[in-house]
Amino acid sequence: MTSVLSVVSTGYRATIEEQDDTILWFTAMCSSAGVDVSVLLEGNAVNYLVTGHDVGGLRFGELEVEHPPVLDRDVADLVAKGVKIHYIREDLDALGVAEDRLLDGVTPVKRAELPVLFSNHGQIWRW
Amino acid sequence: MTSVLSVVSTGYRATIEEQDDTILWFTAMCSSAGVDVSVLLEGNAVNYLVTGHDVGGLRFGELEVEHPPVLDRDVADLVAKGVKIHYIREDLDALGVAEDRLLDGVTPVKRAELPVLFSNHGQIWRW
Amino acid sequence: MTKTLTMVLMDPPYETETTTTALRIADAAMGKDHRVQVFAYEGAVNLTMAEQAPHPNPVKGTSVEEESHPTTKDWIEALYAAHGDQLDWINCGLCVDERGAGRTIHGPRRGGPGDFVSWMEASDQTLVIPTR
Amino acid sequence: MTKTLTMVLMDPPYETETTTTALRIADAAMGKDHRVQVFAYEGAVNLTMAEQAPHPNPVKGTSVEEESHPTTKDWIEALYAAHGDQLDWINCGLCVDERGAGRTIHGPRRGGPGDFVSWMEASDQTLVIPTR
Repeated sequence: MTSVLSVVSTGYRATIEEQDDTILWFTAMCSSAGVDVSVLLEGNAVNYLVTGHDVGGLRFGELEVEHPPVLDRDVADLVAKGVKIHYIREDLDALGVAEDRLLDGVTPVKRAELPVLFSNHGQIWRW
Repeated sequence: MTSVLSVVSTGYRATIEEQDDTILWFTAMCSSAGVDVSVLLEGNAVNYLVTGHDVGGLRFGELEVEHPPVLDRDVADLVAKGVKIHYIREDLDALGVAEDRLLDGVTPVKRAELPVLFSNHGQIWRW
Repeated sequence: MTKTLTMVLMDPPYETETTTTALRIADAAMGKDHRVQVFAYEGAVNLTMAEQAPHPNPVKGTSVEEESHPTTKDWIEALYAAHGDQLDWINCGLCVDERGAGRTIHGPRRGGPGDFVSWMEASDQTLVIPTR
Repeated sequence: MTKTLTMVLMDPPYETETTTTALRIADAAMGKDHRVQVFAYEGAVNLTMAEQAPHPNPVKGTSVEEESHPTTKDWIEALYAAHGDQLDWINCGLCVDERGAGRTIHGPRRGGPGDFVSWMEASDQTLVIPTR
């Protein structure tokens, strides 16, 4: 089967309301369904790799959000499933995040290396 | 009553599906309801002032869109109602549009003049 | 002294973090005894749809109960439960029509820009929170 | 030779011009006898809601009939009418649940990412059209 690169370019889009990232979720479902899929995190989505996400405590009146999104955990779960995770190094640098704050098992890619990464996949889904 | 400046910063957002611009529409309704409202067109929305909009001909199967959006007409209708229309001159320049292509009765504002424009209104609604 | 805040929301449910922020502002204002009037315009009329239902999460392997995912109408129902006499909510009627979004929770009512104008005139402040 | 195109849509109705473009691509492809399979994800599940209804336009002073505003479900019904045997449409079921968007026109059916994967495997091309 063709290999797919799923590009998350909309970091933190709707993650509070959804309790997860809709694209990571879809990618995980496709992986479970047998797709040979890798992930590329672009823009603010590179911050998903920083360990220690915690948006707990949100509540409206008496309604507490019990299971807020934990995006580093969701990425780590993909790594554990064998999904390869790439991120754009310049986008991490732009946020001023040091690499030693990232979870293990993820791969930096420079922008100049993207054409090679793309050519190694049969389909690119850029979300 | 307080005067309002309604800033359209999302040019062409949903205009095909809506058959008009949702912010111009809302602004026109507020004007009819008695609000002292002016408009500032920002970004791509400055192109609403170029006469000759025509997106006719859209159809799906047997269904033709009979009344596509005509954004210059919608702005001209606001001018005719007495709503003052401003646009950001630099944003028009960025699109390479000459001022003689614009409909009559609209007022350019330089970015440096925006603070004065804002201070002349009691409320700013930036959409 | 009690103030009145009018807000316009535009984002559909589950699209941005904007609505979350707006509802937090509303909750905080009402928690300090102020009044809040929300005019839901365009996609925001879908926030209060009665038939919203939580779902399980097959990626995490959680059931509906374990996932415990509040929908947007749950958040707004919680605001009504906590501050019902301070909250007024109008869904733009024509926006409801074109979306087929007429079945809402108890609380929100149908209206139009004229209602918004009346609110604005009687409010201490008006906050427009657009979609992009 | 007939090809099969799979598309993912994500935008809610009346938010961008993206859906219009996607439906034009679908219409054009089917007009050349190709097959099109649309997976509506997230807000795009609202595109096919049965209770969408046109409305008058008080700014222009037009009645419902004069305004003649096709809703998004009208566009999609028109695609089914013109190319029904070439079009397949799945609404993401969990996305439908959390939006209360279960009442659709005839044609679209409920499914999940597994259906999308089956489509993708059997398609000549897959086009992801995200929301921003």
